[in-house]
Amino acid sequence: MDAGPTTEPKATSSTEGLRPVPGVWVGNLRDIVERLVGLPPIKSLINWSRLYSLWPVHLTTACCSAEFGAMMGPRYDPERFGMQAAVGSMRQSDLLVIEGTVTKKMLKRIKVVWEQMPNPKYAIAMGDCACSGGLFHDSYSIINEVEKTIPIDVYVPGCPPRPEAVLNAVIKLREKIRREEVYSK
Amino acid sequence: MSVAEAFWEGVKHIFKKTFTVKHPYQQHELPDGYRGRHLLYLDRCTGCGICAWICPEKTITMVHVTLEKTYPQNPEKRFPQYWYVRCCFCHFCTDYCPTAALDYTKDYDLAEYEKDLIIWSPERLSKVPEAHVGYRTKFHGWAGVDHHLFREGGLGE
Amino acid sequence: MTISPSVQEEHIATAIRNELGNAVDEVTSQRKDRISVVARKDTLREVAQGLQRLGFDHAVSVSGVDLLEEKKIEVLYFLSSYSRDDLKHLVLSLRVKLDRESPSLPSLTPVWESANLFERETYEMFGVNFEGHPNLRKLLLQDNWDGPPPLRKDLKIPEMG
Amino acid sequence: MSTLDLNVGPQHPGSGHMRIMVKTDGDLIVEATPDIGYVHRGIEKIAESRNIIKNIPMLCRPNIADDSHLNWSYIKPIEDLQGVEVPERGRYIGTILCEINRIASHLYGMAIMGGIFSGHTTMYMFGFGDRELLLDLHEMLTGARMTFSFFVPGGVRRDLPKGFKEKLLETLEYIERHLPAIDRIFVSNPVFVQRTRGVGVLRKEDAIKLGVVGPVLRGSGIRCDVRKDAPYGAYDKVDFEIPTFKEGDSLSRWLVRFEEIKQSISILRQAIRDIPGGPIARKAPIVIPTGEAIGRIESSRGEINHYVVGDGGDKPYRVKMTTGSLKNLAALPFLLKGVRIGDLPIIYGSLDYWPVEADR
Repeated sequence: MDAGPTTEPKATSSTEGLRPVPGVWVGNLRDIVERLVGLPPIKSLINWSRLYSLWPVHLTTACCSAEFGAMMGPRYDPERFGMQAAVGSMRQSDLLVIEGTVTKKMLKRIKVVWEQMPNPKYAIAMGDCACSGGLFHDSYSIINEVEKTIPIDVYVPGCPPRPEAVLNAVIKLREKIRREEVYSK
Repeated sequence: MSVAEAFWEGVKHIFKKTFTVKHPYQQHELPDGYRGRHLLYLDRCTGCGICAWICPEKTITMVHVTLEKTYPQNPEKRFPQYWYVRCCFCHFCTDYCPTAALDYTKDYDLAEYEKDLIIWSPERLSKVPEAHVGYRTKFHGWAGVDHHLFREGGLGE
Repeated sequence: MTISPSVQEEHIATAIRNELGNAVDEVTSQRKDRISVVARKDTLREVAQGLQRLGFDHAVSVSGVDLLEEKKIEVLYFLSSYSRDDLKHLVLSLRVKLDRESPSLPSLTPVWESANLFERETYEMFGVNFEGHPNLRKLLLQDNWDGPPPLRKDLKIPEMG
Repeated sequence: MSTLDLNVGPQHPGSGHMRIMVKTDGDLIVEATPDIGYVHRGIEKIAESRNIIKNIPMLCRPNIADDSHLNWSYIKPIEDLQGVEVPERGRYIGTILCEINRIASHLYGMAIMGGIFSGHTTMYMFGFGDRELLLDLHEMLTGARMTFSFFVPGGVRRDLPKGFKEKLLETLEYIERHLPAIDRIFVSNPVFVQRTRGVGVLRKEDAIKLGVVGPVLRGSGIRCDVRKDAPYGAYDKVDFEIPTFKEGDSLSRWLVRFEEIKQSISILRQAIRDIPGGPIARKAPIVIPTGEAIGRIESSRGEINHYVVGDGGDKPYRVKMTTGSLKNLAALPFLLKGVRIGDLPIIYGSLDYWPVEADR
């Protein structure tokens, strides 16, 4: 049930817990761990390992999945970046690529998938429709702003975007991960 | 027996030339006339707004820019501004432009962290990318007279 | 290009008239490969069975048109044939006009199984009730849709030039 | 007898975003009910609010792997209503684009079925790798990989670029050379054949009754193809055959696609040889006259019809599109009845179902 360390309430004063008390370890173990992994070498090691394990969920919401499939294909081969071919289980994945239009009927399911993914998790909005509604922006059955439900890290415009454009978005996301704090998510 | 044949066929492919383009370091070569982002020639645009009219998704808004330079053909300095998260790259705007002020480029890398950064102002659109050939001018003629969408479309009459 | 109907279409139109007699109002052919049959609501099932006897064995599509000015909804069945080589090039439209307030007509799914999904779609998009349809449920819309049937002209979406 | 309800989708390891509600008794499927509409975008409604040119990109989006066929099928009834005749060269270029697209789409379908639904990753790589070369041809001709918006009322948007003929022939030669490799790895591979032969049999009578189209229809032994029955474009000038198979199982549906690729290569060779000179487009007004027309196009997933009603303005009064996937969906519950749950992915994949096309 626990989706990650951040969902638990933090100790009120984290610095107090770390104050050295002779002979006894007093304080919240979580705070100590948080402090320890925040140190630069460990932090960069963890971020580096996250960089090379961006596994996307296989959630196709619309037609951009064709180009996502082409990106997974032989010419572009994102496994060079540690991006494995899309996996069926969201419990094992870190990356949600919203591939196209999000309809009102699909939104509930996307939310379920997103909540089932363990932290840290990232989302890329692929294609015009996922970013802003695109060609169908005045339709009665689609969601124009998916970022109200799912926090989006990178927006990739295009209808559909070229596989290279998606790869560039992944590279942009990797830059973001490299810079971020371990427990920021 | 045919299992072995199939297996052998797979093994043969190990020794073939790699098909993968190592993307950030190598680029797949795009043909002329690839429909990437638009290029705006500020010295040709008259600000007529046909591009904004033909756009299927309200990507284009006509904005007044505050540039120091003056443009004789466009005294009001009214130029198109693109919001690329809406653009479907159909390039009807380019084909319908009566003065060939818009052109195709091979630039497709438009991803950003924030949605608002994907708004392309006329100044940003007018930057000529590397290895640009001027496809519209080259193949469809100067001032659009050569292009059937404008010449023979219902718009001219 | 309006290509005038050939002798063959006239021939088939005559065959339909002979087969169905008074059950159809009108059999015309305005364009090459297209035949239009206008039927009434009460004789629709009879007309459909007659057309099936003539060889039209599947429904290509079922569509509705909201005729706002006439206050009618027109339901069209597009029919064609797989089993008869001389009918393969044809698309026959069987059309019936219904009252716009409470449109209903006998379902033709018992005649053509292939009309099943299209009738469900027309039901949810135009609110047309198909009497005797085995499974008249929503097909495409979200579960909690509460507006008017979407393809009727009552539902307004922003106009664009 | 107790049954177990299973939910397959909308998020599932295969491809596509539709839900199949499956009732199983042990390993056997008692009943399967497809639940579609997860990508219903209401484009028929939006089409009524935009003019005919603006509708072009939107009405192609339901199937981006098959873009040119959807595009042509929407333009054809409008041209019929306007009374515009497309020049010969325009029709040839349209035919060339459609056939390249058909090969690409069939390779996509085969890659998805072989690669994802039956777990042979090699087929995924073969299909997508070869398809990239065809997408390069698309790029060269139209400027886009998949979404061309290439047909406009009156003709096509661009002429054949310089060097296109040579590149096309070169690519076709490569594809033709590579097809035997696909044949050796899959078609005659007993591992694949045993998973597909005799699975999901759709007999001829049932195919007619359910009104399926495209490769599914021809896999059941019915010789029916709009390209032959009601020729459009330049299809009446080229010589080709319609491959059919009598068995009606998943393998024969796969083989129809395989054989159609060979036919498309032959069509392309003839079309590029015979293409005449002249203009590529004619003058066409931007209004749609009063009247109605229905167009028929054979796409790679079956027959597509656009029914267009005009009222004299620049916007269509009504556009109804009927696509191959929705028609083939009717066969899915029928085929799934009584089979084992392990065969579900194979049968689903063999229909080459494209959910967006069915939901529109």
